[in-house]
Order: sequence, then C-alpha cells, then structure tokens
Amino acid sequence: MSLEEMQSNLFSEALEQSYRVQIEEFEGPLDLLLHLIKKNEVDIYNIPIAAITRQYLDYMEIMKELNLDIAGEFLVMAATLLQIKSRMLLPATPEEDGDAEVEDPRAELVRRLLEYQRYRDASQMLNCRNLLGREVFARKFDSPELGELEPVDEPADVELFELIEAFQKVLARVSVDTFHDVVADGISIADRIGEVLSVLHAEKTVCFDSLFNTGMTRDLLVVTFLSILELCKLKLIKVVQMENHGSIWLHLAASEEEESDGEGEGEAKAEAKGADVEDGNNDL
Amino acid sequence: MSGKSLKGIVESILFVHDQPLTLDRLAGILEEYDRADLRAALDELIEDYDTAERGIVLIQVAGGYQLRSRPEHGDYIRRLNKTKGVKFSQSALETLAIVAYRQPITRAEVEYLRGVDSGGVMKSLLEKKLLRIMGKKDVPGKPLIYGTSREFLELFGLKDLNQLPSLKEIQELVPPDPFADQPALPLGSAVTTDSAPVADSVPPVESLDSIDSPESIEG
Amino acid sequence: MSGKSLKGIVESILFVHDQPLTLDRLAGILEEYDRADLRAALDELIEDYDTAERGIVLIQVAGGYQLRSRPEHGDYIRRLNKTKGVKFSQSALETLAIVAYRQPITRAEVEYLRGVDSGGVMKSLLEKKLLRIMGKKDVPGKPLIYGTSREFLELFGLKDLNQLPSLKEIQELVPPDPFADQPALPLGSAVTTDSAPVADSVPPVESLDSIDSPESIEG
Repeated sequence: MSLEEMQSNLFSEALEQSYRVQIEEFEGPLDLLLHLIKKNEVDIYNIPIAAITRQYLDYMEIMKELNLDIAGEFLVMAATLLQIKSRMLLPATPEEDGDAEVEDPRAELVRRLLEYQRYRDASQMLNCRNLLGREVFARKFDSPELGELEPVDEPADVELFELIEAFQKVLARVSVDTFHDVVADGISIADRIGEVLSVLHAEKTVCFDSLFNTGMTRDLLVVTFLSILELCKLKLIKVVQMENHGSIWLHLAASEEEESDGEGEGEAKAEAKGADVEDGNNDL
Repeated sequence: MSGKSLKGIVESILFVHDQPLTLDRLAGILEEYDRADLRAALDELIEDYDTAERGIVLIQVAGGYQLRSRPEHGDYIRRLNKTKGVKFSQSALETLAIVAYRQPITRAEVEYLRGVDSGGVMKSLLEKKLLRIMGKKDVPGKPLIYGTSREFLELFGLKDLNQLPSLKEIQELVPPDPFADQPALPLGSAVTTDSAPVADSVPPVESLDSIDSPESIEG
Repeated sequence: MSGKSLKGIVESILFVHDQPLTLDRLAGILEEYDRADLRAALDELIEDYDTAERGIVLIQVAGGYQLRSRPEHGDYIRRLNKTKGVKFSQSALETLAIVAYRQPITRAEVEYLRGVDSGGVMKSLLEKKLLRIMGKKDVPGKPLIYGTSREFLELFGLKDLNQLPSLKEIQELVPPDPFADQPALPLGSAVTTDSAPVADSVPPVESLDSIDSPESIEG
C-alpha cells in the first residue's frame, strides 16, 4: 500500500472527525494508547500491536494535518510501537528458544500502560473527593474574636519552594543575568576599595558610571558597588548629584591634611581605620 | 468538668481556628485538661455534627481537626461566593496522584509514568503548594525529590496519606503505603526505544503483583 | 422542607461567611425559599446554639446574623492566639533565601541584593536562630558574616546545605522544548509495513496472563 493510499484511506473513514473532537484531550502517548485499546475493545494483555500501531500513526497524521504540535513523546512512542511490531515478526532465535522465559515484546509497554491506568484512575478518585473550595469550605479568615495578632516567635509554616521563589525574585530585581551560585574568587572588596581610591587620588572627581565598565563580571560590579558603599560609610568619599537624574560624581571627602588631623567624635575610629586601609593600599 | 463544657470550649477553639487543629496543639492550649478527655470531646463533637440536619461537619484532615461546611451544600455556598470552585486539569490530577502514591519521587520518574514531560505542571503544583521539594535523591545527578504537602491533604480532605484508598481499591492497585518498598523504575531503558534483546534487563511482568498489597482503608 | 434541611443550608452559609449576613442577602442567595421560612430557620438556629454546652453562638449584629465563638470562652481563644504560628513575611523569606544561597554573606551584601535596609529582619532571624554569625570578614570595617543554622535545615527538612535545590534546578522544571528542533520520524514509510498480518494473531504470553485483568477485581 502506498503512502497516498494510506492517507486517502485514512480520511475516507471519517476517522478525522472521530479524532478531531478528541484531539486535545490526550495527555500523552499512553493516554492515547489506552484510548485506542478501549475504543477497539481489545485485551490490554494481548494488544493487537499492528492494528493499534496503525491507528496510533493515523492519529499522528491527523495531528500533523491539523498543524498541531506533536510532542516529542508521541514520536518516541511511535518508534517504540514500530519496534515492538517488528520484533514480533521475527522468529525466535535458537538461543532464545533455549531460554525458559522469552518475554513478549509487548510486555514492557503493557506494564507501562497498566501502571499509567492505575494512576489515571487514582486521579479520577482524587477528583471525585469533596474538594476544599469546591464542595466544602472552611473558614479561611481570621475570626473577629481573635483580635489583634500578637507576634510570636514560632517557626512558621514555610516551604522550600517559597525560599527559592523569594531568591529568584531578588535576582530578577537585581539583574536578568545569571547569578552564579558560587561567587567567583575574584577581587576582594578591600582590593577594589584601593583601586577606587587610587583613581580618585589621581582624578579627584570621578563619574560613578565610569567605575562600572560593561565588560566587568557581575561579581566585580557587585564588589565595586560594595566598595563605594564602604567608602561612603567610612566617610572617605562624597557622592554628589548635580541635578535630578543627572550623573553621580564621586570625590574624595577631604584632603590628606584634614584627614590626618581629623578629631571628629564618633567617626574618629572608623576614619582611622579607613585611613589605614587607604594608606596600605596606596603603598601598593 | 464544671460550669463550662469542655466540648463547648473545644468547639469554640475549632471555630475560630482557620486551619486544621492538631490534638497536640489543642492539648497545648488546654493544658489543664487530660488528653484523653480532649480526644473524647472531639469524638463527641464529630458525632454531634454528623447528621444531615447540620450545615457543618467536623472532620479529621491533614493531621488535625477542622470544621467545614457540609459537602452537599457546596452549591449554595458557591452562590454566596459567586465562584465556580477550584478545577484541576487532567495533567495536574495525574501528576498529583503519581506523586501522592509514589513519593518521594523524582521528576524523571513522574515523567516516565505519565509518558510526557511534566516540568510545567510540577512547577505549577509547587507554586500552589500542593507539591513540595523533599530534598535530593542520593543517586548520580542528585535529582530533586518531590512529595505532597499538607495543603494537598487539606484540599482533598485527607487525614493523612494512609487514608488514600489503595490503588487496589480504586481499580487494580499499587501499595496503599506510598513509602513501602517499590521497585525502581526502569528509567533510561524505558522511554527510549530500547533495542536490547527481549527479556534482557526488563523485569518480568509479574513484578506488578509484588507491588500490589491488598489493604482495606476507608476512602 | 425536603431532603436537605433549610436550617442546615443556612448554617453552612453562615459558617463560611466572614461578615454578618443580612436577611436580604440570604434571601437573595436562597431565592427558592420563602423569606418567612428563612427567618424561621434563623430563629431556630439561634435557639439551637443558645445553650451553655455549645462553643458557638448565633447573634444578630450590624443588621445581620453572624456565628461567633461563645463570649465566655474568650480566655481560651486568646490562648490560641498567643500560640498561633506566624507566617514568614516576604522580607524575612527574601533575607533567608539570600543568606542561604550566598553564605557566608555580610549584612551590606544582603542589603545590596535586597535594595533595602535589612538590619531588623536579620536580627529577628538571628533571634529565631535561623541565621547564625559565622565570623568577621577580613575587609575594612570587619563586618560580621552570616550563614544559616541547623534550625534552618530543620525548618525546611533538609539534611544539609547540599540538599538545597539550585535555582537552575527550578528553572529546568520548564525547559525549552527539547524536541523542537528534531526532524520528524519517517512515519510514512514505517506505516507501509502494516500489511503484515502476523502480529495480531500472536497469543498472549503467560506472564501477562498471570495478572488479573482489572475487570475481574472491580466491584
């Protein structure tokens, strides 16, 4: 039989209509196979593999005809069916004859179908239960009697997935780039502080953006930003913006002399510490 | 029991609590009472509510006790809320059923059993908190393993996983205890078009019998 | 009143409604019933609940009807309140997630990632023992570095930090269609082998027979 004949056969049999209505319903190849077995009223333990395979392939043809995306799983199953069919055509080899148990080529498929059927039945059972929010309802609100909730330090009810989701949200806000799970052992904040400071010593004033080059790794961008934060905190630099949404400029907070005789109250220690770092880095 | 009836006190607490209340929790709240008395009060309440006359039922669900509206009255309540109620796709139900009966289970195993890619539906069930990640399987590749959540039990009105009717009861079945020993799924050889000789590494069909254990649990 | 008791239906509706329910509203929901019958059902319910034995009362309030816990049991209900577990706030969850995935990490780094001050939430997580201080970072200012605790692992049911799923694993749940670029199988040519009649007449194998068919068990 030629392919053309096959196809004309196919569509002459009003198969198209019978399948078309069902076409979206199948969850996958196993679902489709169970449907074919039921429709043909054949024994699942003794599947007429040629007939079922033919109908399965017909169905896929119709899917193609209707320009539906055929999921890869359907193709894999088609290949499996064809392979089973061809194995059943082969005579048993002498070696296999010697074997006490020669398994039916269909056995694996039957096992999968039976198992799938069980879970499909189980899913129907689940769907038949009285579902919260469908048949039954609970009081899902705080009773007025409860009054104000007092905060309690008790481990709350939280799932791991929520934790991952929360982290995903953070990363989505920070950037769309992949955030490596392990921070690369690149430049440290201390080193970067030194670099930023030496640029500032040379230039006096630096555009914020110029410290972030497009070629930088994400880690370096983070480290640079943290360095700037650290320098601000240590009051070693000043950050100014001339106009709304204008460029941000960084410049050294004070001249070297002022720094050395700085006798500020609370900040004195921090400044001294910062100065140490600055000096140390300047030495490099 | 003086003045106030313990049953009434327990009823009050159940009424204002918006989640299933465990006996432990109740015992913690009502420290001055015996656990046995609390349990008796709960049992009595379940009986009191168990008449078609009532609009409320007290059930055991997700390890605790919860007052819920009578299932037969769902229609009227949906009128009140103007909702059609939750609805599940076949793929979501299938995936839930598989995870419920075979947990802990990996995604690859779910997909082998369903015969289709299930990442999308599993993610959506995770987002709905019906599935949860239980950790990683100690096999090469360390795949994530999944199980059902407390919300799953609440949604389907199950006291615990053992209350799931065994697959045997549903039709022809799989172990009621989802944690019982199960044969490993023949992943790898299965989904692919295995060209290995017949009856090579494939387990015999009888192995299905070995995972069936009869069990009578009320559904 | 037939089959379902109207009183029960009204009780269901009162039970799930979070606000006082007016007679008008009730009549709107239960259109098929007489107003007089509805009023009678409400009156009966008020009476039913009006015994010290019960933990719930039905009262008329703010122009409607509402179920409430019995006022005399207020003390017990407040105890419930005190032990009510709190849900994690989004900020706590975010902070916990950042520390879990980026530990060891300083507060400044957490705040950079979150974009907001996180001192308060980190302190509260430390108090809850979900975070711990791992030491000081060898950078200017010697900031404290944080990590997650054993209690964190317990909360999420993890054996160790290696069990923490990576972001990649979650993203991979919904992968791009791996078959998208695959050429179609040569199905057409395969179909032609169909003319062989052999396969259909092969008898079932014994091993398969040994499984009871579903029909024989059903019922």
